[in-house]
Amino acid sequence: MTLAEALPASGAAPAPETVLRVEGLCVSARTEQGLKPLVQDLSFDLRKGETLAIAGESGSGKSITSLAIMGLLPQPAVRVTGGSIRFGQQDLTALSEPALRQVRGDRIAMIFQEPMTSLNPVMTVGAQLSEAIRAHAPVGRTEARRRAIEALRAVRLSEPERRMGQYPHELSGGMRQRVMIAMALALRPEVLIADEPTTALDVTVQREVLDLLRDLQARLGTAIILITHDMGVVAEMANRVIVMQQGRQVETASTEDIFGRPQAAYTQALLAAVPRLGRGSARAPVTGEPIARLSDVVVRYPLRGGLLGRITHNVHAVEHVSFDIRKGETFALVGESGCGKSTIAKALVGLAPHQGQIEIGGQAMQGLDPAGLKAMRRRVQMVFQDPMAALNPRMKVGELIAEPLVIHDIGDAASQRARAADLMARVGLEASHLDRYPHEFSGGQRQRICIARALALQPDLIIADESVSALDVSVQARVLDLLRALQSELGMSYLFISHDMAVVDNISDRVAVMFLGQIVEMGTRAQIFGNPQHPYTRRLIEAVPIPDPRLKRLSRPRDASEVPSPVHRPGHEPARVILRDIGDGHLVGTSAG
Amino acid sequence: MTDPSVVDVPPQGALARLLRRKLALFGLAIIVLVVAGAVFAPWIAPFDPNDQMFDGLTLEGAPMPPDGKFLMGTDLLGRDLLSRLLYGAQTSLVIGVVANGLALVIGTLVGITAGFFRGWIGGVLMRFTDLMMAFPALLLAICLAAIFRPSLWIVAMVIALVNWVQTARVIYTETSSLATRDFIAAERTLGASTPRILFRHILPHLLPTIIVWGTLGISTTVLLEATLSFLGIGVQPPTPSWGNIIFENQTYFQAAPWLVFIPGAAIILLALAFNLVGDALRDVLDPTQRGRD
Amino acid sequence: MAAYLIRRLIQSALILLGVSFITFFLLFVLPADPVRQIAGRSATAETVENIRQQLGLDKPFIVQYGRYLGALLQGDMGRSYLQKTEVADLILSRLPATLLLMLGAIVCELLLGLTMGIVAALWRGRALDQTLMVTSFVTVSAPQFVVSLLLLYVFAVKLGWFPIGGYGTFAHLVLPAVTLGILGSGWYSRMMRSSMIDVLRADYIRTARAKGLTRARIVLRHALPNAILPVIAMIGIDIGIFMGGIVVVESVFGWPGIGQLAWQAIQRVDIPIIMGVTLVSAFAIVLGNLLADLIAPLIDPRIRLR
Amino acid sequence: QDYTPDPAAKPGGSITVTYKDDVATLDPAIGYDWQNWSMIKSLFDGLMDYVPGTTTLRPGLAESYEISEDGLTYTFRLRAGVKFHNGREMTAEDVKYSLDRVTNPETQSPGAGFFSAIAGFENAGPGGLSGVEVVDPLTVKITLSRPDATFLHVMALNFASVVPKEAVDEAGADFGKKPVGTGAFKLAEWTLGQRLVFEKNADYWRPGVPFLDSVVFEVGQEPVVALLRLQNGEVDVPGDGIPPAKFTEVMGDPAQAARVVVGGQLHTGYITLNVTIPPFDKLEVRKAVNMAINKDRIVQIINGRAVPATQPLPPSMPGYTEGYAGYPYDPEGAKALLAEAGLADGFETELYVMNTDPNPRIAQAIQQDLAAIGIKANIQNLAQANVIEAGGAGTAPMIWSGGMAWIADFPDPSNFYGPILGCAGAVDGGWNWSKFCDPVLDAKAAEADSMADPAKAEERLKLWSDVYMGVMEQAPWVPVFNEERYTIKSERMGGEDALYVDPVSIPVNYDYVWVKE
Ligand SMILES: Nc1ncnc2c1ncn2[C@@H]1O[C@H](COP(=O)(O)OP(=O)(O)OP(=O)(O)O)[C@@H](O)[C@H]1O
Ligand SMILES: Nc1ncnc2c1ncn2[C@@H]1O[C@H](COP(=O)(O)OP(=O)(O)OP(=O)(O)O)[C@@H](O)[C@H]1O
Ligand SMILES: [Mg+2]
Ligand SMILES: [Mg+2]
Repeated sequence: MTLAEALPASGAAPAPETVLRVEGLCVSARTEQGLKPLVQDLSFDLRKGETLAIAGESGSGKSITSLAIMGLLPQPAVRVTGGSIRFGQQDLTALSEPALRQVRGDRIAMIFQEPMTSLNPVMTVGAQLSEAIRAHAPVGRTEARRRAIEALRAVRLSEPERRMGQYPHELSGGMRQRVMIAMALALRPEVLIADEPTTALDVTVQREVLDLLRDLQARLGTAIILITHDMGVVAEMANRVIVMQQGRQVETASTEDIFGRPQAAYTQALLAAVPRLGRGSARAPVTGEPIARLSDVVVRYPLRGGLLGRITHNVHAVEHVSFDIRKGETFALVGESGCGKSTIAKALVGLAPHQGQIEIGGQAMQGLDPAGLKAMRRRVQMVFQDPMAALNPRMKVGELIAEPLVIHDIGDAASQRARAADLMARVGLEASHLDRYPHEFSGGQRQRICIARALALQPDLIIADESVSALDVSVQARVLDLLRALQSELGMSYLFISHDMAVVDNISDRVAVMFLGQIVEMGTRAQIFGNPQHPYTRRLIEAVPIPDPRLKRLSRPRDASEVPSPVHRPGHEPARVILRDIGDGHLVGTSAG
Repeated sequence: MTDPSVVDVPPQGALARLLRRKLALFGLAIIVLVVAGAVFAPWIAPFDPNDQMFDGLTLEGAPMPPDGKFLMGTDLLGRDLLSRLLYGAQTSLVIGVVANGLALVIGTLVGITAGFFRGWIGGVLMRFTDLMMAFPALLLAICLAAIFRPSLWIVAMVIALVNWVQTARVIYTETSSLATRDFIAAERTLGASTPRILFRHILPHLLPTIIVWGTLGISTTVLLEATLSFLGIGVQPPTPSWGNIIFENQTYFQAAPWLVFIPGAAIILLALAFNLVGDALRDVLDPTQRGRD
Repeated sequence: MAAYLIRRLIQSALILLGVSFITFFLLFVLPADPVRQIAGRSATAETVENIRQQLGLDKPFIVQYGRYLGALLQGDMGRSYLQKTEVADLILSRLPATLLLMLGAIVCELLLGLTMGIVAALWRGRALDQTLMVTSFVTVSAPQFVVSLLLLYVFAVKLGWFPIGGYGTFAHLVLPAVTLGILGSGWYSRMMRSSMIDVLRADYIRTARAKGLTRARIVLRHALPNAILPVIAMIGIDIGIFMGGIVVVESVFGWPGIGQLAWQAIQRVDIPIIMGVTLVSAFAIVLGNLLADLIAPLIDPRIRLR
Repeated sequence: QDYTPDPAAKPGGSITVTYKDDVATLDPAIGYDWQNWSMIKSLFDGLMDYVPGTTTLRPGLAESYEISEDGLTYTFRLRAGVKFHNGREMTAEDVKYSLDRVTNPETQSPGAGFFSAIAGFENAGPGGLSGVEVVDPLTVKITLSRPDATFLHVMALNFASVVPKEAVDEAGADFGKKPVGTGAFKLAEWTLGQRLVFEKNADYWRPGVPFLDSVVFEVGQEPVVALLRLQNGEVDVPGDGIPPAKFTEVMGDPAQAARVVVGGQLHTGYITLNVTIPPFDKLEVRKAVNMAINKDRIVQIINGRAVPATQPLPPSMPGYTEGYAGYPYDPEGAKALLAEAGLADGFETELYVMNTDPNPRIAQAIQQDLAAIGIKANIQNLAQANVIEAGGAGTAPMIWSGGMAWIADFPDPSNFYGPILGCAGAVDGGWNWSKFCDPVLDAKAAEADSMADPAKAEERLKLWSDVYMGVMEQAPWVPVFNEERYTIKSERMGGEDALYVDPVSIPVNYDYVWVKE
């Protein structure tokens, strides 16, 4: 066990004051089969002003640990079954609910994984902030409001006064996460737990949030527990790291040691799986037939209003996009949230009304009758971002995989089931699990199920819309490997949509960078990553955290500006980006005057 | 590579899991009891339900309270209440289960279609639903029943035709949110036909709502039937139904409480039983609930 | 917003037009002749015909409907066949009572139903929850007449806390409103319970707990507004159910509302009154739905009026 | 005086009367239900009137009258100094105006037909009745086109009430809401759907009456609740009577039973057998049905609040045939009759009934009795309007009359014949639901009605008795029972019992009752 060696090492450091001490923590869940341990024998110290990262694959118990500290475990199903959590003089595990309430928010604050849903949708930002302040400090409304605005200013949110009156849905993901941070830090807690604070965010936004956290920590001296599976983030932020696997701590060391001299085999595997920029294996350029061709595709969503329901605005989701995907190629589409990537994917499978021309295998999609559309759908399949959401939770996995066969009336029930079993095996799952339901699988497994389903019809093109973004590194690596293997075996093409530049660098043949519905740069992987021309492309690449603690990056001036909006009045169009070939098919956009 | 978080639940039939729940079992028992009572009424009922017995009334013409001979007392015409309840179960089951079920089916169909097709079909269906909602149901029932000749099945149909509206509204709202879920989009990209999406994928998710409205609807439809028969369009006397036994005797709740509270309890119990079974069924049929609870 | 309102109002007007047409048609085909009742028992055939002509009931359906509509647009709802009074007067004199009762009933319904639903959700699966569930069934299944009389008997006759029926003061309102509230609370409590259970699982509730808020604040300030959204849509539906259900409560409590008027009119096929009451109640329902749709975005800013 | 009011009676006080249904109208030309009948009686007066608590005629606004030898001319001498509630003195012009008005088709009076004997009735219209003449301001002469023995009763009907033209013109169609008459009370307040208040007419022409300062009518009250309020001392007379559900309770409590007044009323509950619908076209069948009904049992079901009936006329009606036992209850005999008619196996038919308690119960009892002789009668339990429709159209084979039953408009045997048993009512839409039409009986009835000479009263009653016996022979009806009135009053109500079961003023005669204090 690595624990024995790890503990003295951290203990030996000239310890400033320890604010939180976890000793032998065990958390278990009650199930039909009896108690199931979720976290076992976890011990660590948290010192003033330091950042402790907890890393590990999905389901390893990271969130449960943080919830245990906050006293927010989903009682009575899950509870602490052993150990102690010492915070100052108190043992948090023994505190009553009212006593815990005094601690929560005031002395230990938490930021949750999902900024989109962690704020109450029906309360203004201001109300939620002031409320947190007034819950612990005996101040009046105006004073609370003043402090709230101050907190918003501290997290560098533009126009804090106006934000106070806005509702969460009026803010972007990054802004919401800043509100969460402001809320957590408004009362200057001693400990801040950040559970995957940036996983759901764009790289550029992630960068801003991380910088912000670091600045605030430097200013306030808060101790941070940072939970993440992104080793890049760990490298950049943490002083010390705990690596967890299956509810146990497998290694604890300083960040330098973990990255430089990983001891446990698991840690080594984890680090190996981390996608890194510039590490992608070079592949011969693919020169096959185009399997899909988009020419001048435009997708606009009308926003209606007024008495007669006339169109008052258009969302210019995709503007004049042209590219083609060749047979056997992996074509990547990158860009920030909302830039229109998914919309392109939807247009390709006929889910979004579009103008311009989309051809699949030489056949235009527009004007197809339902039968033709159905036939075309056999050739293009899509793997969605969130595998849990994309699988009907009430169907067995076997049925889900056989679904396309049933729909297209291929084979009888027995052969469909056999094919499903075959596909399960192909994506590396046990055929015996055909009768399970989606929720009985892990995220990575679910994504494999989606892939198996997409493979069932042997399509020419698979669209992977953020298919690996939600997965943790090790699983992500496995899924990417699987995709690569299937491609070389079956010769299919991928449209790979992602905002993670490192992943794209690892898998793609060609890359298109999108911004506000338009392609601003397009070229081979080498061209884009080796010689990025467009400033937006550069910004994307620079924002990627590098999983190497030695490469601490300098804080850059941050811009808190908002992303320009794709919404325009009818008749107004965004300035069109003209793509110029700067050699070897490397297209770079310049805005037309 | 098995994920540790995968809980191994021994696969079991839905029925077996249903039977493990005590409350569901209790509900099931009541339903079975009522159905058996209705079906075997001719054999179990101690008296002819329509026999206005001479000794069923006091000399002043008051009904007899429960005693050794009339286990649940007699009604205002000197008929045995127990026998009437047993026979009345036939009517009330038809109304509560068939009519209410039919209303549920219509409401679900309308709601699901309107919620799924946002275009003019949805618009027209929902405007029609709004119209029906604004329309006094009782009046519609009266007119429909006056146009047709009242019979149990006509009444059941009439009740179905006026009662689907609320269900349609609720199902509509839920369907429209379900329709935007990813797995529905996924299903479309697979080329699934619309009926397949509607019935294979969306419908199962509506089950909890359908169960809630369905079970709450049992007692309201049984009582509605009584109102209708009072207006001359329900089942005609002397055919008993639980609703009209209450309705006929409701002013006597002090003078002859058994005539009101016994059938009232029967209706509540039946609705409750269906609810218990429905709730359990919902949990059992919802695979995401497996291993939790 | 204004455009939305105008569009909705036009829609509502069309719905009312539809309701009036269908009602008129149904009454037209209904096998009961109002003229015979007006004419009385000793009337001769000529008298009957004479009255029929005077009332225009001998005209084809579409002419009759057109006339009715034309008069209606000028604010004339006609004169009751049997009560010989302007329908508008009859309705106007009774409408305030019904609206008051409706308001009181909905307040009671919401107070009772929502409280029961919230409590059941918070104590989910415990005995309290189960008791409340059974209670909700009892209230949904209870015959109105019996509940009304029972409450009247206990609280007005025996205990003397409230007047035995009548109209005028707040004390008169309490019992009928509470009765309707109890009868309608079952639906709300069930809706609220399931909605609340969903909301309590939401991430933002966890956030609220992490802030160290008290349980009461979490439930009332954070969970309730979110959970109440589906319930608000229900209020629109409820007004419809309510309009159908006031007859009994009004007559037991001697409440001079339009329910009684409607009931008598239906029994006697007094067509102008039936038409008038139908239109008024349809109007109330349409308005209720509109209000529900207007309130929802006040609570949930994400809902845009389109 | 023809009537001496209770010597103990004291003026003053107010009583509260409750009703379930709204008061329809107080226009005497239109009001025709038992609820507004007595109210109109207190607001208006006609030329004739009844001695309180009895069916004996007495002069009303007419001080005296003369009948010509041939019985065709009635000359009424009006009381002088009678004032309408608006203060104007009543004159002969008003009498003529009122009669013209009620017979004018535009008025849509349901009672117009009662005046058909007046000359010029056929041409009645805006021009008025030619048979009514104003002789001088206090004398009216009415000429009949045929002798009518019931004419004085007709003049006592509400329909013949005297109304002031100017008030009618002013109120227009709303006269029923703003009544102005000469009656003992005047309308002080009418809150639609809630209450009406009658206030004492201080200028009433009958000295000494009314006693009460005011009468408050509260409407929209469930009978059960009204009784609870009575028990609580808030109500003096529940207008809808004692609800069946409370009857045993009330009668079982001596204190309450003591306040119940029982009396007969001019009412018969009967089943009509449609003689045009087979097999009721067969006399044997109709007789069989008559013999099949167990009337005692039905009376028991309504808690004994009636007496079994033997013939169309109620016992308190002049012309009632004493000693006639009617058809006996004899199921065996009934079966035999059915067999005779070739229907040994019985048949299936329908029984229409109005849907308010206790009528559906009575119908079920009838149904059971019919089943005993092999007749399967399906019950059609409908709203009043629908039953009346089916009855008028002649599509209903059997109708139980309860709830819509005949309560006599005036205490004369003729009142039970014309529209409900005569040929005139047997047309489509008529109220003769049996569609029974016997020209011979009709002729006899006409003859009886023309015997206007008071001296021939006995003979006339005999003739009527014969007519009804003739009806019974043909058995188009099954007379089932004659309902009795049970009026419960509060402790403080005074006045002799007859006032509480007044045959023409239901539930009480407001003009003569008083309150103890
Ligand atoms: N309410 C619960 N009841 C039972 N088991 C639970 C519950 N919540 C979580 N678990 C289990 O606890 C384990 C640890 O979960 P946890 O959320 O801590 O993982 P994690 O490390 O945060 O993963 P991720 O990176 O996906 O967030 C998982 O196996 C999960 O299935
Ligand atoms: N149905 C729709 N109606 C109106 N606007 C829409 C609709 N769908 C998408 N949009 C808008 O179109 C734009 C592009 O959306 P899209 O989903 O393609 O972005 P994306 O690049 O996939 O973002 P993400 O990385 O967040 O998935 C966004 O501004 C979005 O709000
Ligand atoms: Mg987690
Ligand atoms: Mg997307």
